[in-house]
Amino acid sequence: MAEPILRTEGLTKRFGGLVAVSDVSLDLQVGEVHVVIGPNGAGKSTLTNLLSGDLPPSAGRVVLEGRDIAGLSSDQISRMGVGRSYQKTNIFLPFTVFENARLAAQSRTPHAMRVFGRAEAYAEINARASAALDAAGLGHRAGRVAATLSHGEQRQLEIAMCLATQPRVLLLDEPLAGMGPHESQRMVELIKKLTADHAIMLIEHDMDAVFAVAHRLTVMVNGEVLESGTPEQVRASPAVQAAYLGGEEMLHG
Amino acid sequence: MDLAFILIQLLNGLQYGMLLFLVSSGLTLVFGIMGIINLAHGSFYMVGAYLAWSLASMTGNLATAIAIAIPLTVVLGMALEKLLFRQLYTRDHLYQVLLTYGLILVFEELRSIIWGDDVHGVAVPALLSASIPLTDNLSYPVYRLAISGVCLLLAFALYVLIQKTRLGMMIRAGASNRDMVQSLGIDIKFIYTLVFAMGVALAAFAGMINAPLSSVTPNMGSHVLIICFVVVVIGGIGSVKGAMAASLMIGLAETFGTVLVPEVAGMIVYVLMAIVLVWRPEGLFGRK
Amino acid sequence: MSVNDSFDRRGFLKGSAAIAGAAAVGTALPSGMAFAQQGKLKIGLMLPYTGTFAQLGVAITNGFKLAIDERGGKLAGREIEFVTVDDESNPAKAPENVNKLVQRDKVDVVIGTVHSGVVMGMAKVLKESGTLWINPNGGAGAMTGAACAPNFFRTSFSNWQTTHALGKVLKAKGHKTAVFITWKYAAGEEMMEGFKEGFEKEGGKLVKELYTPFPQVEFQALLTEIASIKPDAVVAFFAGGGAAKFLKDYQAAGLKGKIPLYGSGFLTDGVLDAVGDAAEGVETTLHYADSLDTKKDKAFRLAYAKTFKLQPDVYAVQGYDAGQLLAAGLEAVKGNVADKAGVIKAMEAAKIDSPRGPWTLSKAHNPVQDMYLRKVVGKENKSMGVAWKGLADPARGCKL
Amino acid sequence: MNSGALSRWLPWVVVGLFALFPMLESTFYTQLVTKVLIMAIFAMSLDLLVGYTGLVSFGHAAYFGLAGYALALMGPKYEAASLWWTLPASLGICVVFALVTGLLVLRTRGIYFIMVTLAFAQMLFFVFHDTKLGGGSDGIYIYAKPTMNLGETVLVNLEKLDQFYWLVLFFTAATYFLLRRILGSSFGRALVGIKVNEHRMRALGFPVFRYQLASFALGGALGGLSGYLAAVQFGFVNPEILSWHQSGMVLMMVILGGMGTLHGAVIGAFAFVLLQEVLSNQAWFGIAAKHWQLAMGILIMLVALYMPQGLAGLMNGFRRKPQAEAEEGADG
Repeated sequence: MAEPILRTEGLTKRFGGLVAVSDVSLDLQVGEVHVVIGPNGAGKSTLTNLLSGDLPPSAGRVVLEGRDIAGLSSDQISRMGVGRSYQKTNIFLPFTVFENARLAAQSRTPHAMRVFGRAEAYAEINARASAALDAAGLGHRAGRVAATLSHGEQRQLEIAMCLATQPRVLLLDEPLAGMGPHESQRMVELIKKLTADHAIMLIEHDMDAVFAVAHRLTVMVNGEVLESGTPEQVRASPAVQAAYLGGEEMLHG
Repeated sequence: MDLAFILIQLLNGLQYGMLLFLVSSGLTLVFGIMGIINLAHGSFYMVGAYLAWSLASMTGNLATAIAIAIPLTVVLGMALEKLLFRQLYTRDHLYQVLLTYGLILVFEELRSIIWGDDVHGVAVPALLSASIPLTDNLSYPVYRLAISGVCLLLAFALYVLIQKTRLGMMIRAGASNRDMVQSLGIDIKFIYTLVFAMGVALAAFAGMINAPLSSVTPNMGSHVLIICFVVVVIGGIGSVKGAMAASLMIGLAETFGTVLVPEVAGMIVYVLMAIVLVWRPEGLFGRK
Repeated sequence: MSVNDSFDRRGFLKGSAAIAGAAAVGTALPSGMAFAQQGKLKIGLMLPYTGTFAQLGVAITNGFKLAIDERGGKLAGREIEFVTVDDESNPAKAPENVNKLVQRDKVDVVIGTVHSGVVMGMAKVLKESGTLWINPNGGAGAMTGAACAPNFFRTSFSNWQTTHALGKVLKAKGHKTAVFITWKYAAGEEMMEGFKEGFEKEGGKLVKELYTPFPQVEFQALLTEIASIKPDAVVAFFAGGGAAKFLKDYQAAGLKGKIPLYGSGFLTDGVLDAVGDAAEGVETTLHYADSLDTKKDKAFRLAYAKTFKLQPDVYAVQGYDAGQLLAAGLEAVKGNVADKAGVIKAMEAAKIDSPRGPWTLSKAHNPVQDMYLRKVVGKENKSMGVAWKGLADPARGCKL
Repeated sequence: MNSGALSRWLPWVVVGLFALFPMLESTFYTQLVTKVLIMAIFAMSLDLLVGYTGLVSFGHAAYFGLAGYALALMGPKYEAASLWWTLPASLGICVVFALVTGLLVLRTRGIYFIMVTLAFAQMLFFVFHDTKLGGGSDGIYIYAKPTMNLGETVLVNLEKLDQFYWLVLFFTAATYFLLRRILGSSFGRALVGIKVNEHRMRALGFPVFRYQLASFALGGALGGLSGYLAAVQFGFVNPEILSWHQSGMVLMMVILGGMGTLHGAVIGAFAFVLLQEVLSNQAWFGIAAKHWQLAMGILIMLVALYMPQGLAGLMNGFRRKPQAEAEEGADG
């Protein structure tokens, strides 16, 4: 097994007396989709926030390529190559689709703080933004104001912005939420395509999609890891079966 | 300064703090719970004082004047909420700043037209006009102590109202999530009208019972406005407890500041606010 | 106080040059010509009509207009056109506001204002324009001190004057130590200086200067300090609402009757209705008092009350005298206001028969006037006689 | 791209027309418009913070006053100081003040930010009001206007009204075009991004704090520029120029004109002054003019209620959302 690009050790987050994430250790590797599932309130989104730096962990380590990044701010972690999408669409609604992607692309260049040149004058930023939009299947919408997109398209834009920052680790928080079957299918294809050169952590409820893309599966309950392994191992796990009273349908919970 | 005088200054500071709480309590509600930046808070305070003065000179009795004036200010508050503020809840805070800035000008001019530009005094009610001797030459006015008492009562009542009653629960829920409360079938519009009217009435009430102490003057509102914001912000938005703590802190800081470092006394409150907010950006008792 | 420093030489010369030029034009005209048929005389009133000092602005305007009405609505035979600007007592807008009168309306004379800071802003502009200026209130020392100019006149007082005579008064009462309490701002500090100088000259000792930030009206801490210092007397300057509150607090703290309270006259002016008996017996010095019982004062008060349905106050007197002073200046040149040097000369020499008693101008164009000792009796600032005959401001730094 | 061409050329035309103004030979109106242009710089500098970076500062007068006092206190007392060093030095002081306070205030958000900026401005107010440093509450004079010489030649004579007018117009136009340029740049786009969705900007890897601090410092410097010019114009500074009323007034100008549009800030400055001039005009309103603030207050309330995009929005006939407008405005 190759060295994981990102791993956590005993990652814990407490909110007052509530333990939202408890002693979670997992790893992500390039070429692999690591899916985290579990019922609502299991701590999946909190886990994502800990990895992306949106929240500081209470205890434990987050190691990115050998460096402990726990407690760094989200922009620092982002610049280290960890990109994330949000469960609730989190884009710049008043801007055009292209500007959304362009801003994301801009964050990765030394031009970012340039004060005089026109923002659109940087070919490589524009190219990266366009590429990200194309990859997410939004190339034809570039000129639209983001607020006017359909829900599914906004989810795609969310991913496109994430891609435009050229991350090596992708943290995708329920990218399929609220999507129609056709859009979902396209997203699954996109995730598969991205797997080759990204390490992906995916949080998802749609089990068809989960089993379509997952290389590894982690089940979280009450902030703890219940089981982790290949999809087959997890499916066979007595603990998971017990917790979910034996039906994989229940995993939708 | 000997110990006795240090203790008296301590009393002064605490008493002044109570007064500040009284004056800012209405703002705690409107600003803290409804999230409205109300620059006209000082104007309501002024309106209260002028009402107390004009009604007291008509009826000859401050208590009667207050009893008549409070319903008037509640009505004023409800009308303002329904006519003006209601339209701004979903908009940026800046529009509230703009609207209430306009209101200041309007109230100040209406005051000038209705009541003139004179300085007026309201007599301290005879029952409370005594003073308690502290040292050979210094005594403490009973009315000030009475105000402190009213202030404590008010703080307690507000605390109970917000923390312990069903209405308070709805208010708190409405503060954190308007849509959710609405979907529970609670008439959020009515609650907002009510809370705003309470805020106006509290500001005016402060002006009324403070009138015998402070005298009634044009622009008295703008003098208290900023300090009220400081109280609410230091205390933490939406916290009655915080407002009380902040009031007492400011009261003590100003009292001892004026005595010990008069050169920079004017700055002290703001230095205090800056320190608190840099240390705890959400205020002493604010929610993160 | 940097405004106490003298104006730069250049600015000073320029101002003088403007006057000299005007004088040359004036004298070049054939003398004795009647100017009554010239256009209207334009008078600019820059006073507070909104805000804290609105009341004062109105009183001054009334007094000024009364003086003109008494002359048949004309000055030296010339019709009057008034232009008013509300200065809002905002020094930040002062230069801009006075500029309206000087540049836009091209007034012949500017009357204003109440607020010291605004006065300083006006001084800057009027120094350069050389426009005739009569200040009917704002007591900033610099106006007739370091920043004085030939075209600047004041018919009220300098802050220094209002408290200087108190030194003598306190000495006469046998007080050896005193505490001065006021707001921390320029007027308060100037009054403190005026008192300190007067009191120390008499061998008294100002043991402590107490300041509270302007316009803060919470006095409890300082009253406690006064009680612990136990001076022979307390001297205070506050005005308007602050004065009313201070008087009431002083009484409520039990200090009244134990440590006698004195003050600049503004402490008890215009607030007696508001403070009940809290001011009873408080003694102050000012250039005006109630019940002066002179013929001039009686006539003035009657006329004022009849015209405006209001009782006059010291501000009305100052406004009235501004009108009288201007009349004296204009009559000497028969209404030819272009003869600025002539107007100035006549005004400098004028002996104003004021309701407050006769007064003349000092070299620096500030009134040399009697300071009355007044005592609050009932709702009156009753005159107890003259505390200082013909008190003149030292006009430090004025090179006139 | 009709409107694009318009937005490119119109400002130049306006500047050109303004440049002709002193030809009217009205001393008063030249001075008045000078003052309003100075306020326009002030309003634009605040609009950068409020309308583009989402930082609602309620203490912007601090910079206006600080630069004015800097000029008053730095120069030799009775001689003219050179603009070449007093202006950069005054702006430098503003930048330092912005950076130091920015480090602290930018930790807070929303209402707290509004209040902390107010707190720092009030502290400065009391420094100048309560201490003798700057002449106390009566203020201090700047006896001689700064010089602007190149070697022995007088480049601009600030004593001359029209020359000073043109200098102020130059600075107003320069501020406008500079800000337009900056807002169209990568940096400026990031600022607007921060205003719209600060959280997302951070997740995209933008060091948000540094951007805000840079914007805060730039806003402070430009605010200082306006304060410096205002101090030069009348040669008088008073603590009132950094009071919260002054901060409130410039905020009114920005909102009245239309937040997030640079030309809106300019329009707001003109409208505000004009309104006051008209409403307090006794020749037109007689006795009622005494209560001009009543009419002013009602108008302000109407704007708050019914013209959320301010006067600039009114001109655009509510066609576009302010943000879309902001981006177009950034063309150029």
